[in-house]
Amino acid sequence: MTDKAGATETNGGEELVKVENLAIDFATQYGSVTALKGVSFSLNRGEALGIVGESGSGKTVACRALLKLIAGNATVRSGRILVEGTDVLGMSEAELLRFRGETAAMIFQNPSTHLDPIMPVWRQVGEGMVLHQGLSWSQAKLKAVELLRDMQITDPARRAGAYPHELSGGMRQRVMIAAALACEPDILIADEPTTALDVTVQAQILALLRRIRRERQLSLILVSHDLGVIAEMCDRVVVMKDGAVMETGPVEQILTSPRNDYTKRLIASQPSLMKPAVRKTDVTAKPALRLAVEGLKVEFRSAQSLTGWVMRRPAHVVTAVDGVSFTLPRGGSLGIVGESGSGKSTIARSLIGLAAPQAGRILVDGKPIERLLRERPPAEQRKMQMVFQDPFLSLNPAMTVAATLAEPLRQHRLCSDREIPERLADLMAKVELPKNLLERRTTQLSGGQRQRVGIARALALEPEILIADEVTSALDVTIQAQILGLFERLRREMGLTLILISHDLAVVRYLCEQVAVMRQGKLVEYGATEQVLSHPREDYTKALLAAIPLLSRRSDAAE
Amino acid sequence: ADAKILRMGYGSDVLTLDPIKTVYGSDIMIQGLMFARLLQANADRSEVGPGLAEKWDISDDGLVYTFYLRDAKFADGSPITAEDVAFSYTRMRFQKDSAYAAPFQPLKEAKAKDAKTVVMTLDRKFTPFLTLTEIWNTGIVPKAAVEKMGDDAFAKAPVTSGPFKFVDWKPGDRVVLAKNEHYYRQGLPHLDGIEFRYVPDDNTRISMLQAGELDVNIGVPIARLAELKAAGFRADPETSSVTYELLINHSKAPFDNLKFRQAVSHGIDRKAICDTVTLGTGTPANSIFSPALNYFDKSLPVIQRDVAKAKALLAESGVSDASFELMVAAGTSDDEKTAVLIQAQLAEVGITANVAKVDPTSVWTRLIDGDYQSQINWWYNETRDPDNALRWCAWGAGDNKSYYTRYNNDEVNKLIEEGAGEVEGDKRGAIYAKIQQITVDEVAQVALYYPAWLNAYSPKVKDLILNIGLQFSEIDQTDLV
Amino acid sequence: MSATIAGPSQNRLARLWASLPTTLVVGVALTLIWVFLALAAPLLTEYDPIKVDVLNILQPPGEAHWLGSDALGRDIFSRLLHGARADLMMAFFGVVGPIILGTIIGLLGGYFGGRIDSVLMRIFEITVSFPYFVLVIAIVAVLGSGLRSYFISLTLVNWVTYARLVRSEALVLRNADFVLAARSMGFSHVRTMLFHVLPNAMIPSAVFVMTDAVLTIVLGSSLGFLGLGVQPPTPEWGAMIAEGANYLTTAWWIAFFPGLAICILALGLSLIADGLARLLNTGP
Amino acid sequence: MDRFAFLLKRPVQLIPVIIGISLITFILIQMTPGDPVRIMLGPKASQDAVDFIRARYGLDQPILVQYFYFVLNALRGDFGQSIIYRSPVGRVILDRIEPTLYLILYGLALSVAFTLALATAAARSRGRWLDQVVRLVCVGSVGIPSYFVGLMLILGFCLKFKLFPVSGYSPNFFDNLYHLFLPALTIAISVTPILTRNLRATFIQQMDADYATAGRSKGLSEGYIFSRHVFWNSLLPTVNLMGVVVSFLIGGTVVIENVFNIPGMGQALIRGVLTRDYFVVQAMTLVLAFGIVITNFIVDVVTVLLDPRVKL
Ligand SMILES: Nc1ncnc2c1ncn2[C@@H]1O[C@H](COP(=O)(O)OP(=O)(O)OP(=O)(O)O)[C@@H](O)[C@H]1O
Ligand SMILES: Nc1ncnc2c1ncn2[C@@H]1O[C@H](COP(=O)(O)OP(=O)(O)OP(=O)(O)O)[C@@H](O)[C@H]1O
Ligand SMILES: [Mg+2]
Ligand SMILES: [Mg+2]
Repeated sequence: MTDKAGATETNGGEELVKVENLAIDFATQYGSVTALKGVSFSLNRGEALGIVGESGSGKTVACRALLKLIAGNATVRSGRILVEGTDVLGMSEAELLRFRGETAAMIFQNPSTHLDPIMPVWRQVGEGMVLHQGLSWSQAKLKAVELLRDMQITDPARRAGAYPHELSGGMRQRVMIAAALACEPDILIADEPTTALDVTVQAQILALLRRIRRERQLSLILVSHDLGVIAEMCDRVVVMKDGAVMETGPVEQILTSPRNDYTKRLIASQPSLMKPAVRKTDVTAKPALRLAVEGLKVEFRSAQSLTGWVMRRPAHVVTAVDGVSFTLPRGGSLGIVGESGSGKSTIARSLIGLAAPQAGRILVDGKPIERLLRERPPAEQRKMQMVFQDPFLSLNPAMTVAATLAEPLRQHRLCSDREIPERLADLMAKVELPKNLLERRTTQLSGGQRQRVGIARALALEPEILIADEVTSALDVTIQAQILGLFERLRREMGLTLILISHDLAVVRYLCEQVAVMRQGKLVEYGATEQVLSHPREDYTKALLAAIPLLSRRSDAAE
Repeated sequence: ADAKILRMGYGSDVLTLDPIKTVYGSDIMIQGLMFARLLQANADRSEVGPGLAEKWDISDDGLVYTFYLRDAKFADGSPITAEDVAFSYTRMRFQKDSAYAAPFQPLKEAKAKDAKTVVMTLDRKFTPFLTLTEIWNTGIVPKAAVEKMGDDAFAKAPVTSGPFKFVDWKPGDRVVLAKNEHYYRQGLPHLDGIEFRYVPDDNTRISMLQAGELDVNIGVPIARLAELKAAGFRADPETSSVTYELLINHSKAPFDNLKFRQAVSHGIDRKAICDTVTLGTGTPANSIFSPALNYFDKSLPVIQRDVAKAKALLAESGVSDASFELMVAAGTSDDEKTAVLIQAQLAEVGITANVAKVDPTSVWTRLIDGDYQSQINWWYNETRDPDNALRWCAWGAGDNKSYYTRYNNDEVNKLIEEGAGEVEGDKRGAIYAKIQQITVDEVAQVALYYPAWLNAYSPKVKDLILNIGLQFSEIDQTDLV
Repeated sequence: MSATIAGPSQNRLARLWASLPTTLVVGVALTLIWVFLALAAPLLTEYDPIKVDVLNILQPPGEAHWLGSDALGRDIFSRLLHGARADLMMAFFGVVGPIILGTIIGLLGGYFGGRIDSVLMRIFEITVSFPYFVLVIAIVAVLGSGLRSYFISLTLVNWVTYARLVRSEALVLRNADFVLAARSMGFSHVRTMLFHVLPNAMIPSAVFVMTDAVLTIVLGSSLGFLGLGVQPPTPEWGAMIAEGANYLTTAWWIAFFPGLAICILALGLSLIADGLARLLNTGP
Repeated sequence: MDRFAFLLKRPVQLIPVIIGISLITFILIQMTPGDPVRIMLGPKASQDAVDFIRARYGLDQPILVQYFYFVLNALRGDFGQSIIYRSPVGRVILDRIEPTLYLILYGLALSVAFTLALATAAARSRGRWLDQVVRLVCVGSVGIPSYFVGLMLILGFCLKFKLFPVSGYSPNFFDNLYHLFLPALTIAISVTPILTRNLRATFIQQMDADYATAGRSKGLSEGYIFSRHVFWNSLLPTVNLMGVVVSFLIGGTVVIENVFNIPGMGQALIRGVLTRDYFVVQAMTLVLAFGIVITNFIVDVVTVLLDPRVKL
């Protein structure tokens, strides 16, 4: 069947993995869901194969199938997975135990949930060695520490005894890589190994993977939705959509001259490739100052217990935001970037009045506003809206989409009950969601859909200032591009003032005139986007910048 | 041979071992095992005979009783003297916290004349006195020990005078007794000891008997009597002096109305209730007190249910709201059954009885305070003499206001006093017959039926019965084989 | 989303039906059967459940009395059906009070946290460490015996379970983004609490309440000796079991059938709980 | 260690709770109609005798004065006299703590053993018949009153097969393993379904957890993943639930104590309450509360030991 096609795609090297016409269904409460519809691809020894595609296209299912890690409700309808000539899907339980870990190993998208929270990490790294190689636990511990050192974890002997929650996300990912490498597999499957991580950490992990691959002669399958990452890491790439392979070929070729429409769209949507949106309008005419923040300082006190209160014990204090000032004109846009925990979301919260600042003022149209939301008059509450960071957490799971969107309209009496359906339809159209989703519960939506509902909810109140906290991280690149377009339109047409929080400089560069770089609660760099990006002073900014241009460099070169 | 330990199980807990401080069944039974009395009743309690007192005299005016003691010893080996007897009686009669001094009101003084002679002086002629000298709270305790230990300590580890001596008491669990080597009746008791155990659950007590963990099960649910009998246990109904009744509050409407009381009395089918609840082990009641008592009037007819008559009486009574609350102590299934039957029967007469289960302590509080309309209750009498019984249930001048019914008939009160002072049997009989007639006519209480004691004994237990006074009076002759 | 959904998914009702866990369907069916039997009781049997018949006591199951008669000659089948009314009521009202009180306290404590929570938690701890019976007796003594006292005492004691469940959820939810989002749009605390925190915090309680309902019936019968539960002669399963305790070896049917009835109702409610857990936790 | 700082904090938090409990109990029980002295002396006693005794126990004083003396004496370790038993409350309680404690611990030990076995078996054979049977049994057995479980066990094991005694508590530790087996089994039968349902669900949830998948990808066998990862990760919710169950059992064992005739705390408390034996109820309440506090404390310690993330 696909043998011929597969053979032609192989350019040199011995064929190590060969997936043939793999089709997988899942049984769900609604009936069966087809996740893969006859997928074929192959991996050569020593090669790095990238798999890209939108969310839900079957990347993870395909990778897991390589290890026969198939969920209980899944059925393999057809296909074979040949690894060195043996069909993985036909392996017995005992054969699989050898195969997994020794021949092929996997690292997963989310390191926090894929590590056992209550076992010290060295055991999790070492258990494979104990089981497969017959090492004693004490030997395994030594080797685990070695491996952790190899993964560039500082002070590995001490960290080995730590529990996952005591480590940062990057360290956790390294632990997982160490565990995967413990039994020296030939094939490493990395399923979005960096999406959950900070860009700077992402760069380190990718570098680490590159090095390991070189040193250990590993064959690598790397899944990502970020073409930049793929471009940097891989020799060949498979593009997937809707459970099928759209296109396969060497990275250069796919990126520069994609044949498939979807691939073309995918590449066009990469923010790093998008030209900055036009925003020449306001350069000359000095527009009114819309929002000014002066010396904002936010502290968090740990919740005080009754006994603590009685005994007048001081509470533990964290300074999340420390003396931040910036200004924004009407229709202006500010991008806030910075590492995780640097205080980005906290700024957003204190702006809309959810966190009371200890010091500083917030001025809207030149007038200071109340610190706490409930002290502000409703009209003012409405003026400033926020889109929350995590689409899985920011929608009430007990409500339907319609209820979610209608509630603010009703509460603020923005329209009569009769007009509500019309308004809802309008909002849904704005965020490019089909109207029939209105009756669904929010739990029944995909991450991207949820995020757009969150945006629609914020827009429902027709805010003049919109704070968008990492709105695009859960989105497919294609949808991301649409949303960014929407923001830009609103800004242009309605004079919306935008604060965009992100760790993706490419996005910020596309949309924002100004950028602020945060670090440990302080603004370390602040200025016009182009200026900051072209002359970064802070190391952190440099690292962030280093993380974007991977793909553009290649594509620039190609151009 | 193995030690012969008799294991008895009962559903109530022993609360004290001091004879004068209790009126509870569990304690009363224990007292009989531990303390000897001046006189001793025979098995069916029809007569009293010599106990610690070999013989006795009564003065002609009936006011002075002289008892002559035999040679006897307490369990600690010290002799039982007249001093001890006088002490025991004085304590029982005059000590403030004596729980049952009421029947001994006529006793003025108890004195030791010499080491072996006790003289008791009454303030009036009081025929029932002799029979009273064998009830539980007249058990003879050693003066020296009580005074030395103090009441509280004595109540927990008494020095006994009866067939068994005290060994151990675990409150809420068991009392352990051993043969008293100094017991005054030579060669007795046959048993080496007794364990009196508190086993609150009826079914568990039966299971323990069946499993051989108990030899005597005191208080068998009627439903299981036949089964035990079939399995070879001795489980025959034993004569009791209990009267089951509907207590009514004469000071509260509608029971302050004679016709209404009569309507209730005629609306109730005593035989049906008796048969259903006791499954044939009891007899329907015709009198206010039990046939086990002397001078019980057999000739009084059991009031037959007559709905028409009851309805007529109800109409005559003029009671407009013919309904009342019928209180039942929660957790007593026989009482509950009785209440439901009464409710059903009275419903046909047009009287509504609202059954209310109430927790037992609240029941007593409400009875004593007179804060009730009616209640299912029962009582027993310690002796066969009816004086004591009447003072309990129909004497309006007494402390307990005719068993808290507030029934108070001057004529009855007078007759009770008269009966107590009368020596001659026939004359007493006439007085008591009259009282029974009046109380039935006036419906002092609605007596329902006379149940039996229902106990089960392992076939190994020889010669043991529970007498009407809640005493195992033959315990010293009982044996295990 | 890429996945295609197969099967007869056109009709929304059919889809809803298909999405319901089987356990939920079976559980609701079992429970509804009891509701039906309770309502239709007078049509299904000609015996009056409180009519005593002293000539026919302790009859074994047979022609005349399908499930036998009790110690007062009452028909067990009839009492069983009529008893369902009292028991369903007990199951229902026995959990309504606790769930309302517990939810309010748990919600306030969890949502506001801080000092309010500290004070409520001390009340919680006191109640948790408090022997049930002391409270029950006190309430019975003040309010008198019967169902009302039972419900009140259950409320005063059992609220803790719900408070515990709701609070631990609310503690997390109050910082959930969707709650902050609601607040950021200027909704009041009350609205946020009722419409955003509460529906989500109720999920574990909704599951537990089914088990609790069964325990309520069982408890009612075992506290009968305090005068709790329905008053005689009203038929009620727990009381029937207690009445039958002494007849287990001689007239087993008195206690057995009501026992079976409780088990079946318990099964129904537990299955509902099971199904609810699936429906609410995983979501489709 | 920081994570164990709560060990010191708990006693402080305990003070208001203990005061609250004792005050409420005191007022509640004393306000409840019914007079322990009446009960002690019985229905035939005269009012004189009752008044005399009331004065002797100080019951004629105002409640708060009584409470004040109670606290004063309690601080000196004297919890007063049982009115009904006429003995020091301390002794009444001491006699009864041991059987109840033994019974609860024994019952829990059995429950834990059954729960682990059943939940493991069910989870490991998820969806198959064994799992279904376990689930059904657990669901169906919630409604069976423990009185009947006990009675049936007695009828079967004691009377028919004569394997165990009906009743009895002996002061010998090892004897009691035999004597208290059936009552402990009764507890286990009522507790196990609840725990098993919970543990099975957690097991199954955890078997699908990402870290378990990660374990599979490392070539670990199902058995190893279960015993080393899933098992330990699943214990916490069940341990917490067990804390609740124990709180319920403490003082709630009266039915079982009655059926198997064990002289324990449950019986004594009910009796105390029914007879309004003020000081017994008061002291017993405190002892039980203390037991519950200790239970919660143990649950806290176990939680902290089991889960390194937890900070209390
Ligand atoms: N256990 C399962 N049961 C039912 N459907 C499943 C299951 N696992 C995956 N799917 C479905 O299979 C499809 C492919 O999922 P997969 O996880 O492979 O996507 P992906 O390409 O990895 O997406 P992402 O980029 O979001 O990780 C999706 O529609 C998903 O909903
Ligand atoms: N409610 C709170 N109580 C205590 N500390 C808090 C609270 N909210 C935030 N913090 C702390 O304040 C700091 C800044 O947090 P913030 O959420 O603003 O970071 P961020 O820049 O948005 O990070 P991320 O990119 O991960 O979203 C962090 O150290 C965080 O732990
Ligand atoms: Mg994926
Ligand atoms: Mg943030």
